[in-house]
Amino acid sequence: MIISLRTKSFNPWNEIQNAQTSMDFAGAFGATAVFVGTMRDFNEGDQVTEMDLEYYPGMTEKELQRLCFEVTQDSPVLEVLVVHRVGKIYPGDDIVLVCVWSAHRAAAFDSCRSIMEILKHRAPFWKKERLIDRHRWVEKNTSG
Amino acid sequence: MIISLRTKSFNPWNEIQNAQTSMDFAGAFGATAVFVGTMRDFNEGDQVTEMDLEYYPGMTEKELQRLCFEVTQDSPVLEVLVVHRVGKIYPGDDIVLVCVWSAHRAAAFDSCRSIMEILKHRAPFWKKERLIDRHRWVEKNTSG
Amino acid sequence: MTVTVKFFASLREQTGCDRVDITIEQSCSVKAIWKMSTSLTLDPHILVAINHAYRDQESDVCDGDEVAFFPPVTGG
Amino acid sequence: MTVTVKFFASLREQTGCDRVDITIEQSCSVKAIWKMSTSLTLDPHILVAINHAYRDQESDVCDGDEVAFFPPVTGG
Repeated sequence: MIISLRTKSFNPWNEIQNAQTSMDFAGAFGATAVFVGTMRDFNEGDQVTEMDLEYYPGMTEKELQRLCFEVTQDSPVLEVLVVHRVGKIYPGDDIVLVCVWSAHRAAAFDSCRSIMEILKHRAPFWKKERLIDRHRWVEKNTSG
Repeated sequence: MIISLRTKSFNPWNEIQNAQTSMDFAGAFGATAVFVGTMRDFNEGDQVTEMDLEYYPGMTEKELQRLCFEVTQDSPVLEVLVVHRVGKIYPGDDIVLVCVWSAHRAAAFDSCRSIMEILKHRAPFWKKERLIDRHRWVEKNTSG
Repeated sequence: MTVTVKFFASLREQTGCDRVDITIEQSCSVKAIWKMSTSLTLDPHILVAINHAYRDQESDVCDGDEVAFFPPVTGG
Repeated sequence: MTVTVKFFASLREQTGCDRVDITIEQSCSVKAIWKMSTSLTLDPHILVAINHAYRDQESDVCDGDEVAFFPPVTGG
């Protein structure tokens, strides 16, 4: 399980390749399922110019570990990679990467999606959007 | 819709980045869902050293177009990328890439998985495995 | 009237033929085309495409058609 | 006995406080800790963590605990 918080922009596709290079199960995985969440420049009808992603140092990392463990403990998953941005984020920046490797596709698809859903509901992150004329806290995640 | 067959090995993560660079909807997509199928060195209990992926030139490309259209026509999907290998393939080589971009995650997840399922059941591809001591045609895809 | 018949994968190996052009007197069924092309039995699981689109074994074949026979697909 | 109280996101802005250490006489409830830390009302949607793990508003707080209050999360 590789869990990582980033204060600077990251390239999810390079992260996946780096993780894969250091894995010792080449030939064993037949399926890789990935989700990347990217900041849009519009939300709820308003133009968003910038976002501040607050987190709870100490708890957020632990909670990500916990939820990845929870999702994958009874599943034939070979490896999980989660990268999440914090701090100032701009439209087009990637916010979250979830990548799951397994022998067959069902476990990879299921776990990748479950991790995203649980992450959205449980991981301690809070988004504050900067609009043209004001700030606002995002109050609720869109449903998945 | 970007559909591509390849006779040589490809890097799925670079394919995604290249596709993304040429897209004109930066800031509009919040979700990217990806599946990569990779050749394993074991199948049904036997070591596999090589695979030959046969296809039906003319029909396979059309069928991929058709099924991607079918899956995404009523869905708020922004773009779809499908890359599929044909010919001689070796363990660790990527066989298929499906990448779907949309504003929100549900459409991306759903379409990515549906394209993979339908592709497995409908796209004219046939796998012949080389084992240590013989060849065999793969007769049935694993369920997804 | 000429029809092009193609076999793929294990069917190509079993029939020993990847492509054959056959001449028919008039439109006929996929099953008739099969019988003219090979002495093997037409298993109901065998898939059929006419001019690059899936059809069933009951379909009709016309002049100039390309008829393909293949086993269940295993891509992805 | 000392307890560290933290507020995050909109709660941090509303309370005007991100962290406060408070002294308690004996173990008490999360609700009591809230009342000692702020004059705001404890909305039932507010989430609670004790020592970095989710707890509910009925939980007990002990000496040395870190109690965090925050709104529903919106990551990912």
